[in-house]
Amino acid sequence: MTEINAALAKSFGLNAEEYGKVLDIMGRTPSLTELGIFSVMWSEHCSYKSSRVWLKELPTKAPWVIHGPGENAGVIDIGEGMAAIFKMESHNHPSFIEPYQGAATGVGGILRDVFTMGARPIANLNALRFGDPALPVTKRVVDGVVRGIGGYGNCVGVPTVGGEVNFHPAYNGNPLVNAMTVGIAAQDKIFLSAAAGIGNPVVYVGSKTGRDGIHGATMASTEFDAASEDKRPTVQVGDPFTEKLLIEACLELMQTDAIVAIQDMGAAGLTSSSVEMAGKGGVGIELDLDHVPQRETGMSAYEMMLSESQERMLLVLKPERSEMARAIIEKWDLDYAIIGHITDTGRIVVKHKGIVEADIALDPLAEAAPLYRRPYVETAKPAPLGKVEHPITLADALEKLIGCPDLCSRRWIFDQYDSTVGGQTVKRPAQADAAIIRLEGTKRALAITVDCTPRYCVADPEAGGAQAVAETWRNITATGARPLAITDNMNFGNPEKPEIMGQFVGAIKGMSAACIALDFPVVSGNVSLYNETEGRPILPTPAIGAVGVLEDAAQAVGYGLTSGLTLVVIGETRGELGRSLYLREILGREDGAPPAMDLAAERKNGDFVRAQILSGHVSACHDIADGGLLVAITEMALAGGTGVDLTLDAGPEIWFGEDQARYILAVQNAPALLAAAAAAAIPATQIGTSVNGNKLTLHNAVAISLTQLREAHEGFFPAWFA
Amino acid sequence: MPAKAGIPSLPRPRSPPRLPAHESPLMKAIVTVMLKNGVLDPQGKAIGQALNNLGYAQVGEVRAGKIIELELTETDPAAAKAAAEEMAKKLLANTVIESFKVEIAA
Amino acid sequence: MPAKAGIPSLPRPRSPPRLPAHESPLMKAIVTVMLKNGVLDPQGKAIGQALNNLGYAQVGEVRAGKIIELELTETDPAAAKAAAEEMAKKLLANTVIESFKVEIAA
Amino acid sequence: MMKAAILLFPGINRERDMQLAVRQSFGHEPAIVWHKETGLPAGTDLVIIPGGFSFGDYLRCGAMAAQSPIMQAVKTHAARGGYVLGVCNGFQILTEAGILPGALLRNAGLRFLSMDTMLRVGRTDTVFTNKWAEGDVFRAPMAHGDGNFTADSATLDRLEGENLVAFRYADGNRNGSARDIAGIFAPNLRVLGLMPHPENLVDPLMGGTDGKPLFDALAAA
Ligand SMILES: Nc1ncnc2c1ncn2[C@@H]1O[C@H](COP(=O)(O)OP(=O)(O)O)[C@@H](O)[C@H]1O
Ligand SMILES: [Mg+2]
Repeated sequence: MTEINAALAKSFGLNAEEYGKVLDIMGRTPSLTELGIFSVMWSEHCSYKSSRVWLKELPTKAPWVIHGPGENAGVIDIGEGMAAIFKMESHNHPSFIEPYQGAATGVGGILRDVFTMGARPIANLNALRFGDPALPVTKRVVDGVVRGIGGYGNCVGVPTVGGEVNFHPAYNGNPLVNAMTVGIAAQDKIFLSAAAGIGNPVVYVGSKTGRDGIHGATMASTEFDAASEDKRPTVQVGDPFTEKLLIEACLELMQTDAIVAIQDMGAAGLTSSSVEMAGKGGVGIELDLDHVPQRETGMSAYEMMLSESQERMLLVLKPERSEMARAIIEKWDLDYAIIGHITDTGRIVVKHKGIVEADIALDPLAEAAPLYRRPYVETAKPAPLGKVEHPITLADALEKLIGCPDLCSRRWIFDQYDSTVGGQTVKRPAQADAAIIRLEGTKRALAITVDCTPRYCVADPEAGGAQAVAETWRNITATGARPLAITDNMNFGNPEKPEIMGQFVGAIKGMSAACIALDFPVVSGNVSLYNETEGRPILPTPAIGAVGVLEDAAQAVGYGLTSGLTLVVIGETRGELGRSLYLREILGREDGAPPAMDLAAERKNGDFVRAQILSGHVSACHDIADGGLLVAITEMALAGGTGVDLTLDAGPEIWFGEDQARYILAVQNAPALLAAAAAAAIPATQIGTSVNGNKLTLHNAVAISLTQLREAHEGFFPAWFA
Repeated sequence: MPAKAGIPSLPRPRSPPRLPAHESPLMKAIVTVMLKNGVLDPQGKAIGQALNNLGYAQVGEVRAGKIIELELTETDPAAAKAAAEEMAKKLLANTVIESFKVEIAA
Repeated sequence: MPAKAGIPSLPRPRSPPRLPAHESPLMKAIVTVMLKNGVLDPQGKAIGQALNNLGYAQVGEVRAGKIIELELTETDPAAAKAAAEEMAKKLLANTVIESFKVEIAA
Repeated sequence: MMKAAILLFPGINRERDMQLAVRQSFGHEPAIVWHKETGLPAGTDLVIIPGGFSFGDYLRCGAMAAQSPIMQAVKTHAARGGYVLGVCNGFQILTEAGILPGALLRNAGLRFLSMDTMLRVGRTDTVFTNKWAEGDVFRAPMAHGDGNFTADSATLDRLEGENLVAFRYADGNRNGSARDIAGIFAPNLRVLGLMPHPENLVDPLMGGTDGKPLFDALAAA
């Protein structure tokens, strides 16, 4: 029999002070199961103990927000009585241990967060960060993660329509896999997790429980080291077929009036789902684990409560509807079991084989959860970049940049993801700045994107946090859609280090400022801390996922050029090279200050661009981001297969600087656009035209063949995996 | 938990019900399914190439197949084998492209 | 299926080159890879259910795995086995979730 | 006007896409038939088996679905000369059920392929292809991991000799299919199986209407 003491608590991730609190609450030594429940509920992953005080600073309200953070996913009004339900979540640690299954189960988990609220998932996206491509392990991880995302998403039949990929040595031992799901529901059919109704049955639906992932939530809350190898039995295997059945079964059941409350079993499985459902409803819950469908023999209460077996849901049903519910669930070949009931005790009571294995008051379990205002030091503002020498020609720099790992085509990746299933995909990957997904049965569409620029965040977390939010807003705007709200995935190192906490705080401040300036609230999110390997942290990575709406999908514009258009840059180009990809890839430097954020200009320029698109004056539009102006133009030319003649006479600072709040518009009638911009006091510069042909011609008559640029752009991944 | 009135205490058996354990001696059938000779095996080929690339020069042809272990409540090995062979023909192998082999382990 | 003209029946040797056939006695290593006990096996589960649905009530648990047959130019069975085990560890099995077994057939 | 029924096996995921294409061309809703049914709705002219991952495709693509109760009814329907369209997983199910010859193996590159491909139309005197002209090339999205069509050479020779190849890949054979075959007919020309997804290009907002002639032709039959 394991002895329950502070040392065991420590191995479960509870420090001495936290264990002291457990003893206070219990008034006795907890049982093993009780200690397990405390440890997972108070883990960083479930309690947000280091981040909670700061997350509160994020703006979460707007007239169109129906449910902000706190539910399984955020819910916003997208018109015509419909709601978009979305969230992003990380599966970083599991994806390093077992890239395929880690990424696959990450997709499965985020899908459940969304359909548990009554939404049919209509789109998946993913934000990926990998280590140095020169390392063999990076290739193995990229391959596994991409296959895992595809393997799961393709099978469940939710189109994977977008994402982003960065490479940096800071992610060598700690790749980031952030997955986002967007779903659609009727506003009057949204399901929440607060349990109610004393005596109502608590119902288990889905796959059987095995010993998968025990202490996964705790593991996601600690740093990585060589010993993590031994924690391997926690690896979970995804079963997308069962997930598909679960989606269909739940959505079918949600057409009835049987469900009182529903919650997916995510991290810390049965523990967090039952504790949260009862806690939110202000009731008690009693479970009899004898009835839990089990895949393995001899499972203990502790194991069942902590198992992270996938593809499971917990429901509270109206008792008179439970037989009808059983029929629906079993029609889909899923396990259905009544495993307990709702009580009025305010306690969670867990019984197994006639023995009470846990009996904990829910209020203190939630309220006494540790909350840390950890010490932090602000990141020192970086010195601006001085003058730099330019060793190679514009043409050579462009060719090199357009083919570098961070800028090259992601076709090899998205060609492995089914992006058309569902029949509603209007803009697929690499056609527009955001994916466009039509809402079945209406003219409307959603615009969806994910973004973050960690190389800015590490230099200036505040500017970087603001930039990540602004870039998603800009990407949505560039399609013509109205940006509505965001979800975030805060990926950082060890929060117990003041400089890491400083990065976190800075990013939150920047994000908040951008959210306020752009009327772009946060409606859901996720925090992943302790992303360090042997003490080396990742780049601070506040990944942002955003959703916008178009009233008429036909108004969406992409960035592919056709010939005969005039190219106009909206926004001010100052030529800032600090922390740019040009600086890193061409000059081998990663220094200077990231581009300054002017949120008022961001808002003004974006609103102007959107209005131009919606009035039908814009044939193509692209935001200017990674790589700067010339890279953006090249992407437009390659996407449309059309040549470009540039008239703007400028040097590398202007062509490759990454100044923010800018767009390239391709229009028929440039004078009208320039006049409208002048009237609105918006900087607008005519820089060239699109032409028939296969060349990109610079102002100095140097012509670069698009074939050559295409080979550079498309070459990296296929060559890497050849 | 004292079984609450109205709450069925056990999940119902699923289709089709199996014999209780003590009446059902177990036998294991191991079904091996391989692509027929002559059918191109892209997976085997890829594995072979990967092994060669890793420096295993001694690796020649590689074939990849599936193995399916069935627990059978049967007492007679011959009956178990016949049943497993039927299952293989019907479902486990596609005899257009695959061949199979059944072994019985007690 | 008769081999189609034009499809080579053997993968072409890749770097590094192998010995000509007459100097390289062949040995076969059979690597069986199964999911570790306790690891969810969605494939096995689905196959078991399908067999039950087809009326094979005698089928209990089903586990699905992979089998990889390697042709090795080795003379010594022990060396062949050691080599195949190394390959399994390195590439053929994902030892995070799978276990493997190597058999040598002459 | 044809009466269409779309079969639904657990794990199928392109039934809504197919519904959309049928609805648009036929002007009415197709029936949806659960795989455990033993009969088709009375008066069904056309059975459609859509794409997806029936039963997860965990054993072989389409293998378990081919054993579902409804497939007996489909076999009878096909034997009586009824129309059947199987796309992607639907094609795999038809081969596994023995309604069409051959088999679909893992893509030669062992990766899932999701991209547009060009298809060349074979004969046009069929209820499926009469809106095209022979040799027409049209665009169709594909999305599959197992589209590598294979059969013994006698079968392939027969398919070609009897002019039963419905579509071939016209812009490169990415999945390794024998003789670039993307789709085939049964000898009576009333059963069609193909890997790519014409149903995903039937509306300009999907990026084009290249796949619409298939559904328009069926609607006019
Ligand atoms: N991991 C991924 N999964 C799916 N699509 C991706 C992924 N990474 C990038 N993409 C897609 O590839 C295209 C190019 O990516 P990126 O260069 O990051 O776009 P941008 O800079 O315009 O946001 C986009 O359409 C994006 O959604
Ligand atoms: Mg981006």
